[in-house]
Amino acid sequence: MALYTHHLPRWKKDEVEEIKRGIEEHTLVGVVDMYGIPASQVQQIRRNLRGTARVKMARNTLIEHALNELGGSVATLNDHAEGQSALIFTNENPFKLFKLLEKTKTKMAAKPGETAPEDIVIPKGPTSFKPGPIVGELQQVGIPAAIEGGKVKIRETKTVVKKGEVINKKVAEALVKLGVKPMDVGLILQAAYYRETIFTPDLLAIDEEVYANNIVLAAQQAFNLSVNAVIPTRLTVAAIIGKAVSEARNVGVEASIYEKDIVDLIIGRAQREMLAVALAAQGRGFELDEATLK
Amino acid sequence: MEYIYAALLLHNAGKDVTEENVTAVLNAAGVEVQDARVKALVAALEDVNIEEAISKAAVAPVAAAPAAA
Amino acid sequence: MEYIYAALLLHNAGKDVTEENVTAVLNAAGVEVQDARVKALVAALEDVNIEEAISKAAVAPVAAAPAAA
Amino acid sequence: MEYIYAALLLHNAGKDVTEENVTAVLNAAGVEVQDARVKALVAALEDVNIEEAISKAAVAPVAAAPAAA
Amino acid sequence: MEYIYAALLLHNAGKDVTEENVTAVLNAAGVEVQDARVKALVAALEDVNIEEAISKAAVAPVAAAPAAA
Amino acid sequence: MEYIYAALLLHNAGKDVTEENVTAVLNAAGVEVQDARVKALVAALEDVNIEEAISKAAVAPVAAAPAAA
Amino acid sequence: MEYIYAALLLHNAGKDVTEENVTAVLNAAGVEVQDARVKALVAALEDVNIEEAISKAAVAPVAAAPAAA
Repeated sequence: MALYTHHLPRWKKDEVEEIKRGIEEHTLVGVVDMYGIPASQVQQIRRNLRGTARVKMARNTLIEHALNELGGSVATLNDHAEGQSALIFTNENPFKLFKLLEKTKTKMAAKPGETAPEDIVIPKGPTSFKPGPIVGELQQVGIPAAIEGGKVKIRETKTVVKKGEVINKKVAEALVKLGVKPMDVGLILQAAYYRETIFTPDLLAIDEEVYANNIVLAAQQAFNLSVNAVIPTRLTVAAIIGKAVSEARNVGVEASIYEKDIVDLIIGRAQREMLAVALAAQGRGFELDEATLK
Repeated sequence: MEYIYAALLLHNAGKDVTEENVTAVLNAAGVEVQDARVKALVAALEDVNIEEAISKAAVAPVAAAPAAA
Repeated sequence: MEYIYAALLLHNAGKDVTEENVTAVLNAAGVEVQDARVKALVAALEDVNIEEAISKAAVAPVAAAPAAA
Repeated sequence: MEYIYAALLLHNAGKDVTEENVTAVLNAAGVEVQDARVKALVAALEDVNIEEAISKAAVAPVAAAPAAA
Repeated sequence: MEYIYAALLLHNAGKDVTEENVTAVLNAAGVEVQDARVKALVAALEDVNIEEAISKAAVAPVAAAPAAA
Repeated sequence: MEYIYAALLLHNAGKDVTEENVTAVLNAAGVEVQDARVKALVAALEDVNIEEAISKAAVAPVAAAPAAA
Repeated sequence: MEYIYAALLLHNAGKDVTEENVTAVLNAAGVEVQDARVKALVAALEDVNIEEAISKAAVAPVAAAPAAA
């Protein structure tokens, strides 16, 4: 397999070896997209991941070399290494890593032409600006700025850009001035190789709540099936008995079967019927006696 | 309430709720019958759909309402 | 329900709910009495506090509260 | 409730709820059978659609369960 | 539900809910008894307080909301 | 409840709920299979519309049930 | 839901919900297992209290929308 590296210069060979070691020494290797992340942010992310995951930046060609040299299923990661990729090594499972990377995302100022990831809202209230051309600049992009008490103030809360809309140059500049950082920036996991399987983001973005809800649903279904199909288990036999008893009581009351256990229920029913008819009769001029009124 | 029970008994037995029938039932139960009340009851029930009133009651009330008066 | 109405009528009238009394009331209503059901009813009521059973059920039926009259 | 359980057992098993069948079931359960109760049971069920009555939830008791015998 | 009613019948009659007794009751009802179901029922009831299950049933009537599948 | 879950799993996977299949699933889960329970399960489900039985809410015991098997 | 049923089956049988066990159960049920889904299930359930979820179901079987699993 050395086939790929024999013609590489020394430093490149070292890089490839380092990548291979990283892959071999960890249970998981992922491909992340670094596009558009400033160096300072990368440092921050590295710090946040320290002890859990290591980011290895390298040229795509070298990554490709390393993966191909290792061969086997890990080489298929190549299909996911596009653009400005880096590798990430960790011993966590891919779901944990995905979540971790979501958490390390930070906010950044928007560049002109970027798409708003959510509604960009400017809250009303005072700003730190002194009166000047800033008022006009803000007003120009639809932000209701005004001068009040020697300060620039936003008169009312305003949504400047809706989610999914492109942020134009003027708006981007205004947002920078206001210190608004609407962009989520972080490592985006494009694929992870873990235990012989490639995981893509659609598989990794799991919602525990959905699983928990499905567990509840499955348990309900099992409970229902057990009771409705009368398959007694320790967990459900009490409910099945309850159902049988309720049904027996219903039949007993409906059919007026005078048995000790339910005669009080039948009395109750008769009493309610009497009251219903009594009230109807009262509405037609029949005076009820005191006992009934009670 | 005796008067109402008498009427319900007759109704349930498929008999007409007439003054005569109500009086007979009440007498059999040893009740001292007041003719005026029997008249009032029979007149009142003439316009009442007993079946419907009963079926409303059969759908048992859910929450416990206070039965003060 | 005729039998239970008869029993409650008697109870309300302050009479004992005996087989004889129940039969008499039902007869007066023109009901063809089945002795077995009367027996069963009276037996079932033996240990039951009718007053209590009534008050438990005394949750006002759907309609409305009666205006004092 | 033994009598009612016996009736429902028979009904569920697709058998007729006759005095004879009910008595046989009760006997097998070691119950000392009272003929009058069996008769009352069978008579009461004669005009009732058991399937319908089962699901009718006519009971809906108000508060805590009564601990009748 | 035949098997359950058989168990309830026995319980109400003050008898033990054993495989033998359940089978006897079901046989008397003309049910072709499946031993496996009797065994499963008796096993499931081992740790259950039937009396409690019955009294709980008094509180919660049968009909209920459907759960989506 | 293992047996119920095995049945649900097979049903969902579009397989028949046979004794053989249920046993295979339970075995794979490391359950010591009781033939009688498997038989009882399969017999009970024979005439049941599982889809319907799953979604029709059964009344749960009032208090939180202990999750014994 | 097969994956969920498999997990609950294992849980109820007192076994660990591992990739290996889930796969074995699903295989036995004739399900064509997708490794990634099994891994996702196991990872997701790591943070889910199955016991608690089950007891929730036992208390209130309410309508719930099924989501893909």
